[in-house]
Amino acid sequence: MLIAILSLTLLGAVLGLGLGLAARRFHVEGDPLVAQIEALMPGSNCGQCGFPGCPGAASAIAAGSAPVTACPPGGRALAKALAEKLGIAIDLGQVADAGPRIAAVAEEICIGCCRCIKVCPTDAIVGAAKQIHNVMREACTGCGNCVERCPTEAVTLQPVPVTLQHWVWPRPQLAGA
Amino acid sequence: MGLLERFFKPSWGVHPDDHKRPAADVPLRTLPLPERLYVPLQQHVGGPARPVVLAGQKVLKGQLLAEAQGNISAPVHAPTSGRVLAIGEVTAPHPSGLAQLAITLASDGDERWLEREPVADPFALAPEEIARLTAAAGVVGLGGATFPAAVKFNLGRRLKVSTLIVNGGECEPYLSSDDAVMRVRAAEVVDGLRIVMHAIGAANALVGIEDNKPEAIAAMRAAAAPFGDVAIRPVPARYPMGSDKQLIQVLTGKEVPADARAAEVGVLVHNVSTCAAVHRALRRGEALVERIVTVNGGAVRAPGNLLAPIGARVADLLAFAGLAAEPARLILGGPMMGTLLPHANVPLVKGASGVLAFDAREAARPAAGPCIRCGSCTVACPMGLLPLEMASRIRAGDLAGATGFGLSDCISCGCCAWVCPSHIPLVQYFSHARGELAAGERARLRNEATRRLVEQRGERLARDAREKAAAAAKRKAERDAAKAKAAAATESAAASSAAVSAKAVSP
Amino acid sequence: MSATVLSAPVAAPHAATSASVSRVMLWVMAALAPATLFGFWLYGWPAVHLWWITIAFALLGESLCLRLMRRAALPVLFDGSALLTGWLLALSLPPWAPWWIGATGGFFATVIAKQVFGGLGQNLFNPAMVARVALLISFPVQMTLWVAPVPLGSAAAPGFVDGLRITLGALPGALDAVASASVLGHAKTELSRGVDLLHSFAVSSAPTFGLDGMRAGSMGETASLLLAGGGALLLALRIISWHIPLAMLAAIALPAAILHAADPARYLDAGSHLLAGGTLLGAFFIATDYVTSPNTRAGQLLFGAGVGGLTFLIRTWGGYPEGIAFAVLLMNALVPVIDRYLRPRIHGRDRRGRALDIPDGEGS
Amino acid sequence: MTAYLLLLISTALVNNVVLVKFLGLCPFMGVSRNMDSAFGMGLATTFVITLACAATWMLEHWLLAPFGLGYLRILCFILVIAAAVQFVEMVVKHSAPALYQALGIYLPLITTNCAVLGVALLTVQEKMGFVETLVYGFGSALGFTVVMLMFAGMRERLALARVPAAFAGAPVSFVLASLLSLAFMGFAGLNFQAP
Repeated sequence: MLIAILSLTLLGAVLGLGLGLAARRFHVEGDPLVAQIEALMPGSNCGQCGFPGCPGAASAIAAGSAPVTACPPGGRALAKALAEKLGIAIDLGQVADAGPRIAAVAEEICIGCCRCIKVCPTDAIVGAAKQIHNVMREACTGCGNCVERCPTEAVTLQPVPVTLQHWVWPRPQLAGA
Repeated sequence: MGLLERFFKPSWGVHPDDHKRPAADVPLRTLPLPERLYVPLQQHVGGPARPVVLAGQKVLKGQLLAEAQGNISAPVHAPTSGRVLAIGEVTAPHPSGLAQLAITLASDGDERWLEREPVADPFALAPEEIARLTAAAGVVGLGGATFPAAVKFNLGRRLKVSTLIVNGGECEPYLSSDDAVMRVRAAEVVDGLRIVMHAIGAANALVGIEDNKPEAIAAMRAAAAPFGDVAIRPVPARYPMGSDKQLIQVLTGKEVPADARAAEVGVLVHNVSTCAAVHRALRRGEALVERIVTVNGGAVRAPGNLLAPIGARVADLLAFAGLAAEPARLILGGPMMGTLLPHANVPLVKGASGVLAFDAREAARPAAGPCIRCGSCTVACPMGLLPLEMASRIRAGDLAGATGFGLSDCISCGCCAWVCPSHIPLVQYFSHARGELAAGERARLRNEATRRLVEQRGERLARDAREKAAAAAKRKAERDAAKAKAAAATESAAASSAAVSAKAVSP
Repeated sequence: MSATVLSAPVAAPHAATSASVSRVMLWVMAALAPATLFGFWLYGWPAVHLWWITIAFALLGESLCLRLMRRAALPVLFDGSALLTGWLLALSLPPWAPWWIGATGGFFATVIAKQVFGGLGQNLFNPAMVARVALLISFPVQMTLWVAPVPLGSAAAPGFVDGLRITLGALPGALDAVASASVLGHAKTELSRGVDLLHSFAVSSAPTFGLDGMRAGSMGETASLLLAGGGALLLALRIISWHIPLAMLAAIALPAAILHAADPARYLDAGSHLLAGGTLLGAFFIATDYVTSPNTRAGQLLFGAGVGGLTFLIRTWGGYPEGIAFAVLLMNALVPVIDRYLRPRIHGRDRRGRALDIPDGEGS
Repeated sequence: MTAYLLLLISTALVNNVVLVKFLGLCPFMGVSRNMDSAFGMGLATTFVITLACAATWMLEHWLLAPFGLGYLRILCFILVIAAAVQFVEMVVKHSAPALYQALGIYLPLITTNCAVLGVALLTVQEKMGFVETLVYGFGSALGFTVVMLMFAGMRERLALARVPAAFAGAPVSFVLASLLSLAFMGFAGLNFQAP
């Protein structure tokens, strides 16, 4: 009995000591996953996901408490990238994605109230009080914050037109192959 | 690379029926000048040209219509004399059928040239000057790549290229426009290529011509005979012999490293038609406003080569050559790499070496079946890729996997899809994947830009808040100071009044 | 002027080869036909009946699966792949095997080994060999009962009706009358009984064999010359390349020759290994199956050598007299690994996929 | 030397842990989606099995058997194996974070991988010598790795196939595993001794 207790104790102690030393030798700092996910996010901190900005959403996605499809501006492409990063399978069909969209100001309705300018996370709307506002297409992320704030519904999200430079060959649709 | 490579000798390429004759043997004809010409602003790789004419303006043949914009760009010139009707969108010669900006010209039928300034002795000019004149004439690669020729001259000179390779391969079936150029304008080609040699500082030139063009070889040999540094080299007819990398390997044995330019291994490739265009740009002072184009295909009644102005509609060319049947498929370029045209009302561009109108029999394609992994595509691929593996991954949506199999090295030559017994549209899979990857890259760049904008906004808001706080603090300080002053004043006033009252009282 | 707008853009190339999958299958069948006809002649009507029953059930399995998946059955059936699978399986069966062997095998081959994986081009194992191995393990007795040659027209040959009855199992005893041993089976049995090869092949009842193929064996494997001729036809038509057959035959013959020279009493000679069993059928028609073999030349050499080596291993030291089917399946399983590590060199890159160096002295 | 080589072949192929003895099926199905992680898993398991075999042999012969503590065998073995797995986990997390992420839960689960304990117990049962034990353990692990690699390769290809909906996912993988097992039956009865 005593020998059994002694040997088990000894075994435990030796293995424990070895592992303790190894843990010190092979120590790994922090979780790099959150940073990697954050790098994939749009970074506009628009808040449509319900988290306080992209870093918050990134940590929630890394922890598994938010789905990879949480980010509406990121759309299907982001969901796919995140799923690949996390090694999970998702059904991309459920992600609503009507293609990229950007905001456009209807000049005849805009009253120049400047409210949209204040909520734009990328300063993509230019204009001054009592002046018609305009959207810089390159900077707009299509987050939709301005659409909600516009008192006259002058701002709408419009699909980005396809040009020769952006046109992509469709994937062959084949019955047999 | 020794025994192993020799044992597994490359057997790339395919041998499609070339269908070049009888079109190649028909004498060159000239397209009657169409009433309207549509000159697209982008007919080259790089930035689109910027218009320098206004609607309604009269122009002469060869006059600058739009100037080059940016480092890699090329100008376009008026293909005939007449009046600018409009600067607007026309259907691009592109499978998508999307529109592109073009200058519409109404010809006056006079064909009056702008004052031309020929160079008597181009070899007396500095290489930089040749490049400048070539660029000003709007010369781009006429083999189909449409890369601005002068940019390549400068690159070749900078990288000290020793050998100029002149591409007379024309391995695409049906096409014979380069063949026609070599037969009809052999002297111009040879003179042009010698000017290019001077411009890039090359010591010798090799002209690779597929051995199925004996007339062109003979004409070129005769034209090149006086020049010891120009060698005419017949190469076996095998598609894609006219591809830069393959032609370089066959002629010089050099292999261009992936992601590198040919100039980095000491060679530069120019097409025979490009050389002829360089000759005209310098010796005659003529801008690139016309080209020789093959009109061929089963639906064409009189196939052959036409000298046609840039901007003529494909419909004009087909109407001149005559249609034997309703075309079932219209192609700009060759059947292996050419682009499908949405309809015939698209303009002829500088890079268009052929217009093919296929009849129903030629256009018929068996339905695609499943891949049986026969490996024909891997044997045919001139780049040593595994098309079947790439396509199966792209079909499953695994673009990264396809990239891992060398998607970026694919030259879209079409050998794999041609040879596939299951008729799988492999090239379309690859084009699709590349488009998606490019779109992803654009999205990534956009993401980064957004991030920067957000940071800038954050900084701006912080600065605003700081400034506001500073201003508020300042105002507060001022107010306090004023208040203190006032308080002090009242106090002193009170004190004085007290004093006064005290005084008043005291006595 | 026509202004037809196409609904969906089609990418280049706008030309294609005249080759097609069904044409490839037809040529393979044409190459198989002489050896098959010889088998029919050699083993009589039971062999014919087993042949068509196997093919019929292979086609039945295929069409049933396609029906269940609601895919159009006819174009797939006409590509000839299921027919070829059934055909190859039938050729690898004992010629007088009962009908349900062929039926189960044909069905198993197309359903379990092929359609479950997604049909043509997606199966990972050679369907015919999967079926053969499954049959061998499930019905070892029926799968190792060989008959001595009873050529059509000879006295011992059963007629059309008797042949059908034999195949349907209604003539018990008919088989015993002509039962014989295959060369490999005889060698293995005698060796396990402690009789060495020098003695076991010296007795008069031992199976004899030469190039004429007049011996006991599977339906289509004995006609060595006709099989080699068929293989040569496929090689000439460039339907198959020489890499797999050559590597496989060499990998069987070389160790056999070496070991036979060292100890002729224990090891069969190279000639027997090459001619006996399914070596030639396997080398030209089974191992060369496009779907289940590597897609690079180097990989094909390795694959062929693997099939040959494993065949020799199983034949010589294993528990089964014949190892082609097992060897093919084992190497099929390795194909994805081979394909991954033996890739062709990309133009402008080295074997590991890195861009070639820009040579010194050229350019800047 | 020849005997050890034959033992290696026998344990790796003829008596393959996964396909013949049906041990270690959990990682076999779980981490065989791609070849890299399958190979990593194979290496990790190889390391653990070989180490565990050596350690358990010493434990058995120097501690358990001399003191008659046979009843503590499983307990002690698991303790050793768990420690070895913990160690491997640390090393993998430190040196190959991507592999660590790919292996996920299956890495700590090597502890309960029946192949590891099974092989260790078998070596005791067969009363093998130390070197024999090592070869046996290494051979088993080698067989495990080879089969993992084969299976992962085939599953990678399967992921690109149009598998019928009824079989997509796990079912077709099990069919595949059974066919692979069928192929491995070819090694049955492999005997290099003179008959």
